[in-house]
Amino acid sequence: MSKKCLEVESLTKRFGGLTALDEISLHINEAEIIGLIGPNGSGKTTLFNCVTGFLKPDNGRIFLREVNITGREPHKIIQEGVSRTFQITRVFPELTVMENILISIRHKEESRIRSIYKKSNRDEIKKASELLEFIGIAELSDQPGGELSYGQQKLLQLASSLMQDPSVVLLDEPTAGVNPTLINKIMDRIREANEEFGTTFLIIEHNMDVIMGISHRMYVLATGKIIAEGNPEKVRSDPEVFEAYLGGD
Amino acid sequence: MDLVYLILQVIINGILIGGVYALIAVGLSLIWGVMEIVNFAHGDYLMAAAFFSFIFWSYMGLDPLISLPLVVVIFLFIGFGTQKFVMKRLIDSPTLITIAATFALSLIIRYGFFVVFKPDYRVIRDPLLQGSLHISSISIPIAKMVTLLIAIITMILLFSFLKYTKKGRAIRATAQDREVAKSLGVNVEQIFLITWGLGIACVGIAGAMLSTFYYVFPLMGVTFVLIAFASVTLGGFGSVHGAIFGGLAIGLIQQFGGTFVSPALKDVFVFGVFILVLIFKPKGFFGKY
Amino acid sequence: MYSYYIRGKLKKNVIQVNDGDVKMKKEWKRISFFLMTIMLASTLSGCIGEKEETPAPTTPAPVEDIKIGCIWPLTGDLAAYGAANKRALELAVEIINNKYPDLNLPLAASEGLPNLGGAKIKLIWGDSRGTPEEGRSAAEYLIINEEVVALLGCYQSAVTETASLPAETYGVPFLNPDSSSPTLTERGYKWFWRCTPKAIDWTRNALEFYTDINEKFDANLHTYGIFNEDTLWGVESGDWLEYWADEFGFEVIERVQYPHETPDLSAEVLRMKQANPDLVHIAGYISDSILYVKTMKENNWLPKMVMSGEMIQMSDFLDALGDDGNYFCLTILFPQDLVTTKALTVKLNEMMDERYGKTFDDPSARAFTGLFVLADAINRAGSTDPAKINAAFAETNIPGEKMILPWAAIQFDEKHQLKAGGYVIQQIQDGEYYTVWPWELATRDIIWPMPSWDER
Amino acid sequence: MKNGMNFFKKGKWLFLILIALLLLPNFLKDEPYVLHVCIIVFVYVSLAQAWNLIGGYAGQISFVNHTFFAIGAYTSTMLLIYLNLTPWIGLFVGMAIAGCVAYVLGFQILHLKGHYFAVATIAFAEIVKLLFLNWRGVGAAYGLSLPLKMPSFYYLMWSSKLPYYYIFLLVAIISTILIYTIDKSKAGMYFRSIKQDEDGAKHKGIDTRYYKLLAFVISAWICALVGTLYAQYILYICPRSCMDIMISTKCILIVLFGGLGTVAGPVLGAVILIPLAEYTRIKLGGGGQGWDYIIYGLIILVIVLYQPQGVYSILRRCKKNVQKMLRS
Repeated sequence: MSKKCLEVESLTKRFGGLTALDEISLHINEAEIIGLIGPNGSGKTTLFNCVTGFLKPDNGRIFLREVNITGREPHKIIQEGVSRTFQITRVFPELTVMENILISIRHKEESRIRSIYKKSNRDEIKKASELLEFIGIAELSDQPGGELSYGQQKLLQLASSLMQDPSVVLLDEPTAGVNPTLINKIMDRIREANEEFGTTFLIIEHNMDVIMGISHRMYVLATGKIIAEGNPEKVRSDPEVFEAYLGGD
Repeated sequence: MDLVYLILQVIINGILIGGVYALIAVGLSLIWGVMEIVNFAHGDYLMAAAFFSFIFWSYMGLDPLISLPLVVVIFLFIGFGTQKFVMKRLIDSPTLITIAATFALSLIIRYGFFVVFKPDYRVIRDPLLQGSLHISSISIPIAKMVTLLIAIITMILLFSFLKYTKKGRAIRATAQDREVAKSLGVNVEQIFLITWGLGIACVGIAGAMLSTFYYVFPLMGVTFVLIAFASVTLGGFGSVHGAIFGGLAIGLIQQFGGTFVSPALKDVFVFGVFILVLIFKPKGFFGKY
Repeated sequence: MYSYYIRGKLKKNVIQVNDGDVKMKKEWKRISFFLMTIMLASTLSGCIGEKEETPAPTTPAPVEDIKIGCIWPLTGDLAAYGAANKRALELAVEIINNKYPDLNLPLAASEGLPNLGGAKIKLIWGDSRGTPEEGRSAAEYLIINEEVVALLGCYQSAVTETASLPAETYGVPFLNPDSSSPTLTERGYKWFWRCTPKAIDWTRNALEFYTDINEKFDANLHTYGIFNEDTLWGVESGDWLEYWADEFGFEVIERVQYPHETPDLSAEVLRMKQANPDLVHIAGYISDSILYVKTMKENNWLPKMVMSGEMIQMSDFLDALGDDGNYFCLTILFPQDLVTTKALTVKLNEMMDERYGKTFDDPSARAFTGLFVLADAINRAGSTDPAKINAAFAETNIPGEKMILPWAAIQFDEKHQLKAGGYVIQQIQDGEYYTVWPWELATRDIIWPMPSWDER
Repeated sequence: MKNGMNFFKKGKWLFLILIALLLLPNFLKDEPYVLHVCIIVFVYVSLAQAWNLIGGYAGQISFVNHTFFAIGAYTSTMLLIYLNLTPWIGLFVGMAIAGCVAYVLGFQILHLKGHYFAVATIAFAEIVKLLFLNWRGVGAAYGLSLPLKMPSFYYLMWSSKLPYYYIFLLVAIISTILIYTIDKSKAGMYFRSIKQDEDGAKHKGIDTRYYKLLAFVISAWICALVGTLYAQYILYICPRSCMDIMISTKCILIVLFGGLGTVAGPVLGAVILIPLAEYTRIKLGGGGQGWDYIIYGLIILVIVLYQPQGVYSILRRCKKNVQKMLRS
């Protein structure tokens, strides 16, 4: 359990004069669910963008299973096994649900040219259908992604992020804008995925009850710094966290 | 003529023609910036404006300079009409659809004039603005100079409108983020209407001024529209000073390249610089408002 | 494939039925509207087509009409030429098909073509749009679908080049009255005839003119500048001018090639002003010529003489420029003033003016002549058999007095090129075109050198 | 090409159409003009498919396809004139050069978004055209006339139109099958995802730059191939005719008319629009002067305003509705 899956070492990112991330260091062990909380503008999404390569950090290093992935191109990092979802859902509206998932397979460099005549193979389709079953929208698999409801799109995002057997899944507010029953469903799925497949999660979440309930450990980010770390109970009782939230908003 | 005079003359030529390009570009830039529509029919609106000036001149004896306000008002309403009857339906359409729509408009306008006025070359003779100022061996054509002046006035007006009026600020807000503007209670539909009106009115001014020193011909828009695209992108779409900068830069590049290197390749320099700017500074030199 | 896999599980239809109905209604509305528009558009096109196609009502033809295909740029940026030619040719058809005994033109006195039982000429129009491939496809259409007897066209050398290809393939005579590229008759085509001088001729005439000026005025002209546009015609003219300037001992100190229909010519003019040659030749179409004159005036610069091609004889040139157009020279085949001595041309000009409010200019006079040459050949062949027409072409001999153009005669050489036919040089004086060279034909003395802008 | 075969399995009517197309020339022997129109239709089917790949699937609005077309035409023609090399080889050289140009150009400008990419391609196409107009080595404005060597299979020249008909038909079929294959393949899926949300596609681990380049280069290949054959057919090329931006524009309009990002779209569009353009030109071009363009513009405007998915979607919906009616 103590093997590190993702490790971030003194990561710094500045936008002009603003320091969005200030010497952030954190680590995630295999098969852990980590909650990342913090007031708005504390740099959570920036951290995700840095990890996935969409932003180039000014300083610091990122290791994925002890491989340095700092500064690689996004698609390479994602091919290495980091997958993420978005705060506002981002499914491909004109691709079918099935295609939305199939597209998230782990892409291999050497077979790119062959992709112009190869179709998704049986294994991939089987796995995708299983995932659709898993999140419970299998009957919608031929629908265009754009026709799903918001909550279904959230589920679809989750499913497609699991498609490529990721080393770590970064979820950006998986429950934002979703009704309570569906929130429970999503959380169940995350827990299940973690228990059954041993998937590692890093979750940004504003809903405290939800995130406290699911995380093994938590990090609290405020104005680009980690101000607290530990299990939910510890974080909950941390006065600094309380202050950050009150002072932040 | 020694070299200093020559260079001065080239700079003056560049600035003068650049002023024309800027005036053409600013309307394009406005529409492009606010609605994210590249108006491929822009050159044809220009042509239509020049024709209107010509019609006022030949049937009513009004000089283009005098009929300018009339043309501007007419084109303001033509702009409204374009938005109301065509573009309104395409607000959230993909880029390609809007390109095709404006291209279709371009065909209809261009060949509409072609059918009505026949492909003859027309020139407004003896306009108020003619002749040149001669300062030692440098000559400054008056028509182009006044055009530059009017271009500057137009842009100052437009700039102040965008900067200091409520509607102007709403336009800028819409240009920056349509959704946010909507949520702030901006009537986006109305903003689009105003934008099209203003954009087309600007090109109306350009067309009217162009008719004082250029020939009027149904296919003349094609000649200018590519240059206008280049000006807008060079300056950065959606900014008034960007259009001025782009127009002037392109005028100067064209004149320097044409005079000192090769006239046949003058547009190669323009487009070459333009592509380089796109590659290295894709947002142009000035961003949105 | 995966859709098969999933289909087994697909049981629920997800679209709600009520919703679907509304949607469908909307769709049908849309579709029917769309179809209606298309139908409307096609009916519209049908109507216009019919209206335009109805020939002038004449007495029913006793024998079948002789169809002649005409290919000119009727749309596109050279459409002005196409329109002018169309007017001239319609007049020519009118003259051939009806009795005009007072006109001394071939076939004018009789109704139709007498050797073919009075058959009428009918023109079928093809639009080249000014592009080579459209020209070719128009030619093909005319040959195959309209079964034209012969083809006329196409003004631009590049278009003539491709449009004459199908004529050659299918064995249909092709008469070109107005392209000057020398290569056209060098191809050795069997069915291609050209009744106009080549670029090589008028460029030489221009230089001969300057040599004569040097003698007459002791002008000591030496330096030469060429503006030419970057089309086939422009570049070829520029090349020949350069060639002949060399031959005649002039020095080309600046040659400016510019993009056709460019928005601005200041750089070009400035460059020429910088070189400041004695003489400047403009090889450009009318739009650019207008812009040149305006830009030269803006820059307050003129050489001793500016010469242009026949382009500036189009009425648009003076309409556009007014007095600023004065003193420019042009090489021309169809000098109007020279032919005022010709009752025929005066009469034709009147007819033209009456019908269309425009008079003949160079291209339209050439197209006009072309149709008569063609009709004459068909008439002498006495049949519509292309081989016979081709043979008749070789024996064409139309005397000068039976022509609108001031040539000695129309005869073809072994390369199917017009034998005689030179250019004269005109100068614009007081808004009129006057022939000034060759000296013996001059209707007015040349004003030399052209007065600078300040002196006007 | 197993997937390619599915194309034929899909419906027997495709077979019928194919057979009809193969037999058609027998009835049209004496109608070369109709054959010519057919050939132009095939040319535009291929070119529109090429554009469909980069524009309809990958979503990059390219106005530079006619430049690749011209590169193909010029390369093979230059090789034929100066080295007397058969166009069968020139064809591949042209494709290679066009591919390289597309690669270099795409590498530089494919990161541009939407309009910017479109405008950049226009600028590049204009630069190439102007350079060719002034480059004496390739005939400048004179253009290039192909030396007549007909009839000869080796030189790809015939005096009859029939062989051209079959060649262009073949090219049209090949390009359509290629697009069909890509449509059903993984790459097709990636292309479409890039078109819909490029950053999103990147987040799925798709190397968007690579796939956009791939689409661009394949598109350039098809254009160059058609360009070579077109030069052999028309026998004269010059920058003003084969580097005319209208070629690309027509492709765009055809694809848009038929249906963006569908295999059938470009075929439908070309089959309807090209003969319509020819018809209006012949019916109106001579007398109407410009009316044909106006009608063309109106049709496009109506399509764009009321049916932006193109004609194909209408047909598909009609089919669905008919099926529904039959079932009930």
